[in-house]
Amino acid sequence: MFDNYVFTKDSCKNVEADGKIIGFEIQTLITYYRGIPLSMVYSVEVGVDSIPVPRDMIRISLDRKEWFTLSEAETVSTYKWEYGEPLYIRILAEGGLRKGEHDVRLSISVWPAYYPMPAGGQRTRRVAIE
Amino acid sequence: MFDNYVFTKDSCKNVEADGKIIGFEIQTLITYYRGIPLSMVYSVEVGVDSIPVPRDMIRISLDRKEWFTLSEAETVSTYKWEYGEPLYIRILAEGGLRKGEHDVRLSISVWPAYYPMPAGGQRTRRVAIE
Amino acid sequence: MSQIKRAVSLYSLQDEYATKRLSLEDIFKKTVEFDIEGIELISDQMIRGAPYPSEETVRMWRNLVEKYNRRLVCNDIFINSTLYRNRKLTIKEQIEMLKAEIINAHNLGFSLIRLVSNTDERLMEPALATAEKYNVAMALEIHAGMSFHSAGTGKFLLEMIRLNSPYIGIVVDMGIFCERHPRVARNYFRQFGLNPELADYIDAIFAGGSDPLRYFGRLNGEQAPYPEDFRALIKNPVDREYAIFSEGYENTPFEELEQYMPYLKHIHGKCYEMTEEYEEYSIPYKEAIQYLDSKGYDGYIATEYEGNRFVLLDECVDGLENVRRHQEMLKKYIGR
Amino acid sequence: MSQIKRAVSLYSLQDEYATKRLSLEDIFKKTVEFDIEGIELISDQMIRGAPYPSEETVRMWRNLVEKYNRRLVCNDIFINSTLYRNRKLTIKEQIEMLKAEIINAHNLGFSLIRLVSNTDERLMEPALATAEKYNVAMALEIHAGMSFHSAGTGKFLLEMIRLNSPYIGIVVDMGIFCERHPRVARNYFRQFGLNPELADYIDAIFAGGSDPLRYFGRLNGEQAPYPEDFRALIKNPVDREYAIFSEGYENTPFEELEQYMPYLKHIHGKCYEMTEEYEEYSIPYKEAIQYLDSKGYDGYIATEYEGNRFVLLDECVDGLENVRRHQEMLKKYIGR
Ligand SMILES: [Mn+2]
Ligand SMILES: [Mn+2]
Repeated sequence: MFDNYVFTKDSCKNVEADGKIIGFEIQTLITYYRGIPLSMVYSVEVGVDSIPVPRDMIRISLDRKEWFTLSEAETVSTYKWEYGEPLYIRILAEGGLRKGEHDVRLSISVWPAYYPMPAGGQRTRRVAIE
Repeated sequence: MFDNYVFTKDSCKNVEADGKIIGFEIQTLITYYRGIPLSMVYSVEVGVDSIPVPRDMIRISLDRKEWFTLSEAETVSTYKWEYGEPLYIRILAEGGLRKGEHDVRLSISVWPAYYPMPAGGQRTRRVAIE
Repeated sequence: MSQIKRAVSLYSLQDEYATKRLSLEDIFKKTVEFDIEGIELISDQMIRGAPYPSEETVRMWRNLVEKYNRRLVCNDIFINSTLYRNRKLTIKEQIEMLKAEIINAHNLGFSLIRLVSNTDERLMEPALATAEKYNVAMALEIHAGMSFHSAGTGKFLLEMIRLNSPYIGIVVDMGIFCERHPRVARNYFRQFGLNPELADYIDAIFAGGSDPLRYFGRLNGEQAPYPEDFRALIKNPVDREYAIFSEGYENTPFEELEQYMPYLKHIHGKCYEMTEEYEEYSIPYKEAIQYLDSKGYDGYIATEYEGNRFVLLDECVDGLENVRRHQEMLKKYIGR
Repeated sequence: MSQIKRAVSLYSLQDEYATKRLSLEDIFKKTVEFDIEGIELISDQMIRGAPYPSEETVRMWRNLVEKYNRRLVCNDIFINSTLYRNRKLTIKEQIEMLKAEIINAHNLGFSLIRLVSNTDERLMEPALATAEKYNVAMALEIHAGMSFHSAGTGKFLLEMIRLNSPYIGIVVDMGIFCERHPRVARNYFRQFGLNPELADYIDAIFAGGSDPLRYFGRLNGEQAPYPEDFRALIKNPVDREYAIFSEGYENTPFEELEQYMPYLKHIHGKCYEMTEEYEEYSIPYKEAIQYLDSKGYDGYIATEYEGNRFVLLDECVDGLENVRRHQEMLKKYIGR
């Protein structure tokens, strides 16, 4: 039901730091209709060309300054992911995505208090890396 | 350094509920010099007559009303264990401690921010159950 | 003449807001353009940092309310009891959160908060003094799927009656009065492979004057098994999901509302799809308003457009048009 | 004549308090009996619910201060950055905690807080406006083991000099001026099997005018290896612990303090053992006070009895007697 908010168009890009590509990044809106503390994010899964990315390569951030592992995020109850604002998702992998086309899949869910199951969505986008 | 505060004298007793003994309980003061959120308790270990009690049989409470498993307590950042006030430790084991004498060991530690290691203490008491 | 007043829940325009097609100020302008007096808010949706917004954010909100001269009807709040995945928050922790929501609602200018369905009834008594102090009433949402007969709501209603305070009541969501299953939902699930025979089966339940919860004997929250012929129609996970979601529309007789009229603080004017004839496809608003008028209801009905979640992938949600049509319909039946 | 004033940190009487031999009011009575004007507090120790005590608790505290007419000198605070074991709190989270501590200190009546050693210097600039608003200065404790030369303290000192605000300074703990290793500590570790030759080795380091950090070349926080002959004396975990703790006593030349005198807000009058001659066994108070007087220090020295942690199992801690003797000693050297 929230698939439309998953994986912001044109947001997938390699990330450079100190002249080296350290991974790639995608953005998404929340799969829910209000903002919630980051600790309530239930799952973030990324796949590239049908290969799932290991969980510990994923980092998430609300401001691109402070990054959390998914394990750390489980107690990040003081940062709110606002409705309509991006969550930045980085996959730390030296070299990032190779030049060319890729099918990048993002699947994400949050678990609000009164839901019987997590509220999520997923989306695969064909991404061109130059 | 805080051994004097571990395992309050005469606090070890079997616990009854609905006419049945559901386990036993001991009390301790904090092994530190100030109160801290319960989530900063680093370890609680209990042994009876040289046998260690499995972690998931242990519950802790500040008021004997709300009880937490040690795993739950890791995020209980809103309840403060006050300096000089007891932590109640329950070991859920049907039947509790048998009549007679036991050597009950309690070892507990907390991890304050600026300490290089947890601050703890331990104490074994000879306990008589009637 | 009807005493009912019109409002809009900004939830209805959430997609316009999230995708930045409308700013909060744009939304206020639209309420003026559409002649909607009352505002309902989800503070977690459009107030940054809620329930602890900065003073600047609160000022921004109050300035908009004043500038566009709107009435603040209700703020919808939630208790994040699933804050940590290793445990559910304790009642004590939840009480503190509710108090913070009451104070925030007061600061934003509200005197009513909507508690989401399944809010624990044990929060009520401990929060009552704060509600009184800040003059903010608390009202549980009676939502289809978790309506009068469900276990959680039932416990809340008993506690509400026991405490008997003007600060505790209910908000009724019109989704409990569905005569038809929303066809936008059916259409949405079709794209993922919904079995049309299953959808027909559910449509037939409504056509027979019932709803899935009642028909399957699950009204009290019990997981009664599906009838054999229905189960046979569940071919894939989408069918299963559709069946589960179909229990989120109820065909409640209006009369069930009667005993709760003294506690009724506010109404969600749920709409899934406003037709070109300016009627809600599923909910008989004309009859509902007649019933409410006959009981002397003089509160608000706030348009709550929820069809947004059934918009097909990459199609544009038109919350504005649905709100406009829903308000026109309300005007027609209310008389102004 | 000396301008120095006398205070007591209630930390000194923590064991009496924890074991309920003395209530908070009893402690205030003792400060009157011992003629101690100033009070230092660890709010996390004796103020229930700190840094969010109830209004009633705050009132109780302020009533005691008024009733016994004491001066509030300093509140010792901590940032619980290890709140969750799966991560360290972010600077942003720590800033919010520090602001709460500033406000609580203000509400309790303090205008100075002591920041525990290793408090992150990045908290200072963002908290400064709050410190100014509530008129509460923040001062890092310069504690033996984490003194002027250590990495964390060094970064703080640079930030303090850069920000150059009357609201940022230091609290010096007299434990940095140890001429001898506390014998109560040695005695305490003996019961667990401390190797006396190891303790002799450390005593000899002090006798030579140095201290373990300096002698082992670890003053800057580097983990320089122990000398061969010292390592040979470490026979068991207790020896190892004793060696580690021995780095928590420093023999700092008084002159190192000089450049920081403008930032010196307060002094912890550390004592491990007050002898029957009313002297601190390890720290040369006479010379220290002469030095402070020569630099014109006119703040407080607050008795901070820490021998409590070296009391043998089931022996009674006598914080009261140590405080009494320490105050008598201060009177002697201060002159009143
Ligand atoms: Mn609703
Ligand atoms: Mn100190």
